[in-house]
Amino acid sequence: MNSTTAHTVKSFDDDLRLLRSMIGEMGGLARSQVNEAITALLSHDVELAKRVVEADKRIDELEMEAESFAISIIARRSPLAQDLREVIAALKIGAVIERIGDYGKNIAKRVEALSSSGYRGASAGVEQIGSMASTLVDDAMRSFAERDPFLARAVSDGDEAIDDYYESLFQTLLGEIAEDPENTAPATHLIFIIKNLERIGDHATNIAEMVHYSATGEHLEDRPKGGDATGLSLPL
Amino acid sequence: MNSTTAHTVKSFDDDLRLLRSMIGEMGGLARSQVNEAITALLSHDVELAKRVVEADKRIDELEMEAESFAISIIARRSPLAQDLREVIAALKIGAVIERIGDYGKNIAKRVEALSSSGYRGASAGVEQIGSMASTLVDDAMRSFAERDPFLARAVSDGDEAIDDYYESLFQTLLGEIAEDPENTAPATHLIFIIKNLERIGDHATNIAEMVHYSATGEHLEDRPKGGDATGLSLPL
Amino acid sequence: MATQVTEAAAEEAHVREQTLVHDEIAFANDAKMTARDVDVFYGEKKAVDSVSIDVDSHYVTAFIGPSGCGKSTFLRCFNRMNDTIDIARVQGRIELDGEDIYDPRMDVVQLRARVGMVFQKPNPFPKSIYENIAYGPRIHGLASNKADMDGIVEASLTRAGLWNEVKDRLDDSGTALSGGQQQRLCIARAIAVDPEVILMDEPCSALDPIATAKIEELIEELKGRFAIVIVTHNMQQAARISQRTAFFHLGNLVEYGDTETIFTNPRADRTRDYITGRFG
Amino acid sequence: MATQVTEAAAEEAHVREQTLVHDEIAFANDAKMTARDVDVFYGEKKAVDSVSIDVDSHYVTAFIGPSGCGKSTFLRCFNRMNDTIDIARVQGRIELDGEDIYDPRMDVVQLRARVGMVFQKPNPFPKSIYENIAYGPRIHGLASNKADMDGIVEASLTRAGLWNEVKDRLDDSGTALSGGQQQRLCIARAIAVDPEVILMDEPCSALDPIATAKIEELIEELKGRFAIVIVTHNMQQAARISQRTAFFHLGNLVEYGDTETIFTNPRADRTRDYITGRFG
Amino acid sequence: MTSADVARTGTVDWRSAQMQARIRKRYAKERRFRFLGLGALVFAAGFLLFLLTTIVSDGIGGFQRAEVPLDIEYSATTLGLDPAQMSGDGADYAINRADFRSLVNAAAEAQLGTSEMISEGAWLDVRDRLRGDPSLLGSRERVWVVAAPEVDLLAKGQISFDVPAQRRAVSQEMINQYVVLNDRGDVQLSLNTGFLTKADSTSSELAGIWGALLGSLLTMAITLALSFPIGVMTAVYLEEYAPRNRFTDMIEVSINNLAAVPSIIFGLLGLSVFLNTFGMPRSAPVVGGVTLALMTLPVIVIASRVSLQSVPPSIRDAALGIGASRLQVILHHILPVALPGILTGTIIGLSRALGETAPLLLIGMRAFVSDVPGGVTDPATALPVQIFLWSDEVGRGFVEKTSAAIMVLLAVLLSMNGVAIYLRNKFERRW
Amino acid sequence: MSLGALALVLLGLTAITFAMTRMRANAFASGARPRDVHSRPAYHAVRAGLLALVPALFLLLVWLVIGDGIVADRTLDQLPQAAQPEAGIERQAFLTEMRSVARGDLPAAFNPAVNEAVPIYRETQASWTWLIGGLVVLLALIGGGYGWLKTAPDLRARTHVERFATIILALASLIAILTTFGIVLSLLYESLDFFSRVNPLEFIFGTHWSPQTAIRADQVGSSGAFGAVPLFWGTIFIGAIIAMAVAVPLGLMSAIFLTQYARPTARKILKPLLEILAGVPTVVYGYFAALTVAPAVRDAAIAIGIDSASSESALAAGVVMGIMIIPFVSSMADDALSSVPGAMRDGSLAMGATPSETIKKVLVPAALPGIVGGILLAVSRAIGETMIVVMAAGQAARLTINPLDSVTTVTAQIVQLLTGDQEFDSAKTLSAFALGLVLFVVTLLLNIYALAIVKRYREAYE
Ligand SMILES: Nc1ncnc2c1ncn2[C@@H]1O[C@H](COP(=O)(O)OP(=O)(O)OP(=O)(O)O)[C@@H](O)[C@H]1O
Ligand SMILES: Nc1ncnc2c1ncn2[C@@H]1O[C@H](COP(=O)(O)OP(=O)(O)OP(=O)(O)O)[C@@H](O)[C@H]1O
Ligand SMILES: [Mg+2]
Ligand SMILES: [Mg+2]
Ligand SMILES: O=P([O-])([O-])[O-]
Repeated sequence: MNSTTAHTVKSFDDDLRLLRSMIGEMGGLARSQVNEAITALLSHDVELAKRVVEADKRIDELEMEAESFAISIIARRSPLAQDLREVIAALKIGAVIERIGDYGKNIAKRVEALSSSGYRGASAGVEQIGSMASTLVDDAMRSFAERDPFLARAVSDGDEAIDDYYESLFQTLLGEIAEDPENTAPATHLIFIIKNLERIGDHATNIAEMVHYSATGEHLEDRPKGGDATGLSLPL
Repeated sequence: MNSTTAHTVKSFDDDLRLLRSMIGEMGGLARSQVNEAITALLSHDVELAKRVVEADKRIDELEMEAESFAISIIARRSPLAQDLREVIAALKIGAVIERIGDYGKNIAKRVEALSSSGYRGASAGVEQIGSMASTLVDDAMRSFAERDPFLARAVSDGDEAIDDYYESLFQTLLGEIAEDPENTAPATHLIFIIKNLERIGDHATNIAEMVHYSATGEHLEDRPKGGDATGLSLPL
Repeated sequence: MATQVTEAAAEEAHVREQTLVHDEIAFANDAKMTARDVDVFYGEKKAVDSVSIDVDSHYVTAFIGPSGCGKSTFLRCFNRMNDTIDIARVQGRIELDGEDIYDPRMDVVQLRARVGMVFQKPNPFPKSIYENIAYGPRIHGLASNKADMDGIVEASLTRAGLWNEVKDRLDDSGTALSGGQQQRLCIARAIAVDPEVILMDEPCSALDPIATAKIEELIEELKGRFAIVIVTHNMQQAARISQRTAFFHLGNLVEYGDTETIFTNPRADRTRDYITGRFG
Repeated sequence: MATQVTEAAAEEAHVREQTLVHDEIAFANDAKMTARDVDVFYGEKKAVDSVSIDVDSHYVTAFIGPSGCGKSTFLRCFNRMNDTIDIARVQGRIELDGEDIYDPRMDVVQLRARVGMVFQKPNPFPKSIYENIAYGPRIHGLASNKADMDGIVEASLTRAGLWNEVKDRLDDSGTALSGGQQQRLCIARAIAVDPEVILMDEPCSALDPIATAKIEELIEELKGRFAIVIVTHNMQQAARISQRTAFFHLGNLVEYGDTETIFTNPRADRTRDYITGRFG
Repeated sequence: MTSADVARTGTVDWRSAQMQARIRKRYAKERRFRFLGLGALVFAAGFLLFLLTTIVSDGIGGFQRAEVPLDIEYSATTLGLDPAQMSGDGADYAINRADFRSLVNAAAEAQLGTSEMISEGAWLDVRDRLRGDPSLLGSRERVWVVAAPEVDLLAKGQISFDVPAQRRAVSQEMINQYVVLNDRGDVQLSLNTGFLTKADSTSSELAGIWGALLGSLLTMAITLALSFPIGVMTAVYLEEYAPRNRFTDMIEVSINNLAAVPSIIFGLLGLSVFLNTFGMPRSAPVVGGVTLALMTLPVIVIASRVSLQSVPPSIRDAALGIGASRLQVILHHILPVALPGILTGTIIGLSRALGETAPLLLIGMRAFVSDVPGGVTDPATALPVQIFLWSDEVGRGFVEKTSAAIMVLLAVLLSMNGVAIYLRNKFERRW
Repeated sequence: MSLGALALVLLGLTAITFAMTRMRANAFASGARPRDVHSRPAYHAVRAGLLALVPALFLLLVWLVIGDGIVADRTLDQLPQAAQPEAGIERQAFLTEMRSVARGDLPAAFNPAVNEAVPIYRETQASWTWLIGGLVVLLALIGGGYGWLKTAPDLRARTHVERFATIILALASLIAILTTFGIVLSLLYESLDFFSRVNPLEFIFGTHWSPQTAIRADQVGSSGAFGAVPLFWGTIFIGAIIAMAVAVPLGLMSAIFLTQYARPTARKILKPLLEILAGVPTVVYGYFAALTVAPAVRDAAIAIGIDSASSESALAAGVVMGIMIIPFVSSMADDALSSVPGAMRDGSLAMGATPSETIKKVLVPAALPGIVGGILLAVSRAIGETMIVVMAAGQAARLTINPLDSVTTVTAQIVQLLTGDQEFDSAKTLSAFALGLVLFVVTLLLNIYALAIVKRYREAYE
C-alpha cells in the first residue's frame, strides 16, 4: 500500500518526509548505540561506553523534536487517514526508539562495573543476542522506511527467536551464579543486559507493529506484549 | 491552568471526557494490578496471581480502544492547543499505563515460581517498594484526572525515593545470593520484581511529565529517563 | 475532436472500473430513504451517475466530494427540489419509507413537508420570527388554533436552540437576526412541519466558525430524531458531525460507509487521495 | 439603560486588562511593514483598537479571529484600501520600509502597486487573461515593449502556477476560468507589478478544498519572495501556511507570535478559547 | 407546551382524508391563480395587438394616394416661359413664377369636366416634373396627378354607402363622376411619395411628415448632444466620486424627482425660462431639444448609475488594489463594462423623448409649418405633435394620415427599442 | 480670423503641447525606475495640454457670450451722437438690423443710420476679434509652456489631472440641481404673480373652474372662476382611480406570471411585448382613446341604456391610461419580485408550499414595499400624463363620479391654457403655472415618498 501520489500541498509531503527522516535518524542512532554498547561490553572499552551514554542525549533530543514536530503537523495540517496514522505511528515509534536508546545506554553504563569485575563469562552468548537485537531493530526501521507491512510482520515473527535465546542465556547465567557466588554481581549485571537486549527485540517488534498499522490501518492480529517475557519457563 | 470553559460543540467535550475516563479507568486497573500482584506475591496466592495475569488483557484492550478513540478524535475534531496536547498526552499515557499493567502481570507471573521456591527473604522490602510504586501511580493518575501540573511535578520528585530504595533492596538481594547460591533463582526473580516496581515508578513519572506538558504546554525541565536506573552506584 | 471523444470515453471507462466501495451499511434494512441507480441529467449532461444509497433514520449522513461532483444535485433529488429546475431530469428510484417519491401519485407538496431542506445561505422569510416558523404548519394545516401554533413555534425554536435567544422578540423580522441565528431559524422552520428527513446543503459554508460550531452542536442534538443528510465541503465537519459518509466524485458514489473508517482508513484510493489532500 | 452602559464599560475595562501577549517577534528589527498604535474608526465606531504589529519579509503572517473583529479592516490599512470607504478613519502610524504610508506625500497609487492585494472573491477583470496580467504593468509603465510585456505575463502566470493551464488560451476571458484558477489569476495579477508585500483577505473562502490546496501551495511558494499577510477564517489554514499568527478579538490584537506556538500552546486565554473552539 | 421534548415526529398523518382534501383544494387554488396571471398577460398583449391592427388598418392607406390622369401640354406661352431661360440660374426663378395652377386646372376642366376631381395642389407635381426635365417644355404628356381627397376616399373604399347620402362625406355628384372615371380606368392608387418627403399641408392628400420627422430628428440631435455627456458625467460623479454630503444628496434627490416630474412641467419650464426669459426662438428644435434634454437627463443618469452600480465593486477593488488611479479605474474598467447599459438607457430615454408631445406643445412646436426646417433655429414641428395636430383635423383624409404618421413614429421607436434590446441582450453580464 | 479658425489654432496648440510634453516626460521616464517617476508620461502630457487649452478656451467662451455686446457698444460709441439709437427697444432693433446687414442676411437696412454703422461695426468687430484671438493664443502658449517647463519626474501630474476630471464631473452634476431650481423658480414666480391676482384659497378650494371669464380685467379674481377642485378631482378620478383599477391588477398579475410561471422562452417573448406597450407614445394612446375607445364606450353605454354618455368620457381616458401604465406597474413589480432572493422561493417550496402559496405568502409580502412604491410612482405618472386626457377626456371641469361623463384634468387644462395665443400678463395664462405648481408639488411628494419606500426595500436585500 505504498502511496506514490503526492499531496497537492507539497510542503505537507515535505513535512511528512522530514518527520520520517527524524525517526529514521533516531532509529539509526539507536541501533548504533546498541551495537556500540555491545562492542564496549565485549572489548571492555570503558571510553566507548561513556561515549554511548553521552550519545543517548542526542536521541532524547531528537525524540522531543520529533514529537513536537508530529504535534505541529497534526495542529497545522489536520492529517487524515493514512497521513494521520503515519504521524501517530511516528510519534509512538519515536518514543519506542528512545526507549531502545535508553536500553543501549543502560548496557553501556554497566560496562565499567563489568570490566572492572574481571568476570568474562557468557560473552559469546551476549554477542549473539546483541546482534540478534540489533538486526531486529534494523529490520524494523527498514520496514518503517519502506512502509512495508510484510517486512514488519517478519520482524514480529523474528522476535520469538530472541526470546528463546534469552531464556537459555538466562539459565546459563543463573548457573554461573550458582557455581560461584563471586559472580553474583557481574552475572546479575549481565542478566540485566540480556534482559535489556531481549526488551530491545520486543520494542523492535512494537515498531514493526506500528508500521503495519500505519501502512494498512489494521493492527497485527497477535499483538506481542512488551515487558512480558518473564522467563517463566525456567524451572525453579 | 485548568480550563473550565466548555467547547461550543458539547460533543467535543463529551469525547474528551470519554477519552479521559478511558485512560482513568486504565490507570485504576493498572494500579490495582500492581497492588494485587504484590499481594499475591506476599501471600503466595497463585490464584490471585493468575487473575492478575488474566486481567491484564482488559488493560490491553482498553489501551487499543483509547488509542483508536484518540486517533478518531484527532481525525474528527482536529483539536488544537490544549485539546491537542491532551489527546496526545492521553495517547501516550495510555501506552505507558499499558506498560505498567504489563509489569504488574510480569510480577504476577513470577509469583508461582517464587511461592513454589519456598524463598521468603526481603518480603518487607518488596512490600515497601510495592506500595511506593503503587502510590506513585496513584498520584500520577490523580494529577492526570485533575490536570494538575503541580501534583505532576511532585510525582516526578517522588520517583527519586523509589530509586534509592530499589538500590538498597538490590544490594540486599545480591547479598542473599552471595550468602546462599540456592537463593539465586528466586532472588533473581525478586530482583526482576523490584526492578519492575522501580520501572513502574519511572513510568508514573513519565505520566506525570505528560500531564504537565498537556496542562502547561511545557516539558518538565529535567526529564527523567525511563529504563535508566542502572544501580551503578552499587559497589562491585 | 475525435481524440477528445476517445479520451473522454477512456476516462469514463476508467472511472467505471473503480467500482463502489460500500460497507454493508450502504444497504441498511431499516433505511428511511433509499436511492437505487439514480441518474440525474441537466439537459444532456449527466451530473449524477447511477448512485445507490440508503439513508438511515438514526444517523447523520454526510455527502462529501470535490466541487461539482453532484452532491447538491443528488441531495435535491430527495425532496424533488430538482423539479424546480427546468432542464433537470431524474432517473432511477428513490423511496421514502418504501414509497417511490417520483411516482406520479406522490404529492410533491407533502413530500417536501416530510423531507425538509436547509440551504447554504440562511434564507429566512422577511416576516417575523414567529411567522417564519408558523408558515409551514399554517399552509399544511397542522395547527387548529392559535394556542396550538404557539406551541409548535415554541417547540421548534426550542429544539433549534434558539428559543432563549429570541423568545422576547418573536415579532422582530427573521432577517434581523445574525447569520448563525438565521440558519438556526431556518432549521427550526424545517422542523416545525414535523419532517421525517432533513436535508442540509452546506448549511455552514456562509457562517463563521462560531456560528458553525453552534449549528454543528444543533445537528448533534437533532440526530436520532430526524434522518439528517448533510452536504459539506468541509471534511473536518463531515468527520465531526456525521456517522455515515458518502464520497462522491465526478457524479459517482465512490465510497459510502462509517465516518470513522472513511476518515481514518478509507478503502478506495480516490477517497483516500481526496481526504488526505492529494488532488493531483 | 444606565446599567447597560456600566456593563459595557466594565466589559471594555475587562478587555483592556488582558494585555497583548506578544512574542518578541512582534517587533522584529528587519520588519517590512510596521504598524504602531493603529486605530480605525467607522464613523464613531472603533473597529480596530490600538494595534501594533510588525510584518516580516520572509514570512507569511496570518490574521485570525472571530467575524467582525477587525481583521479585514486592519489589513486594508496596509495599502490604504480603507481610503475608499468614506466613513473609515485611520489613526496611528503604519510604515513601509520606514516610510509613513499615511503621510500626505505618500502617493496611494504607488503604495498600492508596492503593497498588492488579493480579495476574498476572485475578481478578475472581464478582459482576456493576458490583459488581466498586463494591466498593472501597463499603467505603471513597467514594460517598454510587447516582448517585455509578454515576458512579464508569462513570468507572473508561471509563478502563480497557472501558466501551463492557460498558456494556450491567453485570449480567453479571465472570468471564464474556474474559481480557483481565477484566484490564482488574481494573485498573478498582483505579482505582475512586482509588489513587496501581498495582502490577502480570505483568499480561499470562496473556493473548494482542491482549489484551496492549490492556493495554499502557491502561497508556500511565494513565501520569502514577498512579505505575505493573509486574513483567514480557517484556523487550520492559518496553521498550515503561516509562520506568524496574529489573533484579533473585538478590534484588539490579543496575541501575536510564532504560528506553531499559537496553535499548540497559545499564551492568552482568549486565544486558546478561540482556537480550541470554546466560543461561549 | 413549554419544552422541546414534546415529541412531534411522525405525528402527522398525511394520508388522512382530511389532509388529502386539503391538498386538493390547494391545488385548485394554484390552478386558478396561474390562470389569472396568464389572463392578465393575454389581455395586455391583446390590447396591444388590437391597437396595432387598428392603427395599421387605418393607416396603411396613408401611404397610397389616388391619382387621375391628365394630358398636360407644357405650353411655353400659357406658362409664360421663355425656352431660352430654361437653362442656367434663372430657370428655377422662372419656373417658380409660372402659372402652373391655371394650366392644370384648365386641363382638368377640359378632360374631367371639373377641377374638383383633382387636388388643389395637383399643379405642384406638374411643375416639379418640368423643373426636373426642362426639355419637356413645349411637349405634351400624360401625367397622373393627385386626385381630390374625396376621390381618394372613394378609391380606397372608405366611403360607406350604407349611410344616408346626406351624411356621407362626399357629394353624390362627386360619386357619380368618380364612377365614370373609375369605369374608364382613370383612377389609380399609387405609392404616396409625397407623404414621406413633404411637410405639412392643409390638404390631407398633400400633407407629408418629412418636415415633422426632420424636426424630431433635429430636436433629438440636440437632446442627445446635451443629455448624454452630461448624464454620463453626472452618473460617474455620483457613483464614483461624490462624497456623502448635503450637496450630493441634493443632486440625488433632484435627479430622482426630475425623472418622475410630469413631462408637461418641463414644457412649462421651457416656456417660462427658455422662451420668456432667454428669448430663444419659438417653435425651434433647439428649444425643444434643450427642454427634452433636461427631461431625458435624469433617465440617462439613472440608467447609467444602475449600470455603473452593476459593475461589481470587486472590479474597483481589484483595479485600485494594483495601483490604478480613480480615473483609470473608471475609464479602463468601469465605463467599458457599464457602457452597454448606459447606451441602452440613453436609447430608451431618447425614444421616450421622441414620443413626447406635451412639452413641445407648450413651447410652440405645434405651429403649422409647411416648410421642411433647414436648421435647429427654424420653426419646426415634431412627429408626435404632428400626429396630435392631424388628429384634431376635421378632414376625413387626415384620419389615415394620422394613423400613417403613427406607423412611422412607431417604426422609428420600435427600431430604437430593438437596438436597445439587442444591446442589452448582447452585453448583459451575469456576475 | 473667424471663431472656427481660432478654435482650430487652439486645438493645434494643445496638440503640440501634448506631444512635446509627452516627449519630455518619456525622456526621463524611460531611464528611471518606475517608482522614482510619479506619473506616467501620458499624464504629464494631458496636464500640459489642459493648461494650454482650458484657460484659453474659457476666454474664448466668455468672448462668445459677451463679445457681441461689447462690439455693439463700441460701435455705437463711435457713431455720431445724433445717429445713436435710444436705449431700450429701439436700440435693440437697431442692433438686430445692424447685425443682419453685417452678416449679409439683409442686403440693406431700412434705417439709414444702420447702414452707416455697419462698416464701423465690421471694423470694430474685426479688431476686437484679432485682439481676443491674440489673447487666446497667448494664453494657450503661456499655459502650455508653463506645463511643459514644469514637467519633471516628481511632478504630481496624475493627481492634477485627476483633480481636474473630478471638478468637471462635479460641474456636470450641477445641471440637475439647476434644472430643479429652474422648475421651482419659474413655477413659483409665475404662480406668485397669479396668486397676487387670485386668492390662493379660492384656487385650491373653489369648485368652479371657468378661466375664460377671467379675461376681462374687471372680472379678475371674481368668484368661482379659478376654483381648481374639479380639475383636481378629474385628475384623481382618471389617473388614480380608473387607471389604477386597470393597471394594478393587470400589471401585478402579469409580473407574477412572467417571473414565476412563464418558461424562459415564453418570458423572452412576452416581456418585450409588454415593453412595446410601454414604448408607445402617449399621443398614440390619446389618439386611440379618442378615436376608438371613447366611441366604443359611448356606444356600449348607449346600448345598455345610458343616453347621457358623452363621446369624451373619463372612463375611456382612464382605461387607456391604465393600459398604458400596465407595463410600468408590471416592470416595477417584476423588479421587486426578482429582487426577492431566489433562496426565499426555494425556502418556501422546500417547506411544501405550492407556487401560488409561495407567491402570495412569501414573495409578494416580501416585495410589497417595492410594489407599493412602484404603484405610487405609477399614480404619479398617471396624474402627470397629458396627451391622453387632452385628446380623450374633454374640457369640461366637472365634479362627477360618473365615469361616463366628460371630465378634465390639470394637465389638460395647462395645455388648453397655454396653446394658442397667450397674453403673458393674464390670469388665465398664469393660472396654468399655478396648476403646474400644484402638479409639481403633488408628484414631487408622491415620488419622494415612493422612492423612499422602494429604496428602503432594496436595502433590505442588499
Ligand atoms: N441548474 C443547473 N444547470 C445545469 N447544470 C448544473 C446545474 N446545477 C448544477 N449543474 C452541474 O451539475 C454538476 C453537479 O453540480 P452540483 O451543484 O450538484 O455539485 P456539488 O457537488 O454540489 O458542487 P458544490 O460543492 O460546488 O456545491 C456540476 O457539473 C454543475 O455544473
Ligand atoms: N464599511 C463599513 N462601514 C461600517 N462599519 C464597518 C464597515 N466595514 C466593517 N465594519 C465594521 O467594523 C468591524 C470590523 O469589520 P471587519 O470587516 O474588519 O471584520 P473582520 O474581522 O474582517 O470580519 P470577517 O471575518 O467577517 O471578515 C465590524 O464590526 C464591522 O461591522
Ligand atoms: Mg453544492
Ligand atoms: Mg473580513
Ligand atoms: O521499556 P520498558 O522498560 O518500560 O519495558
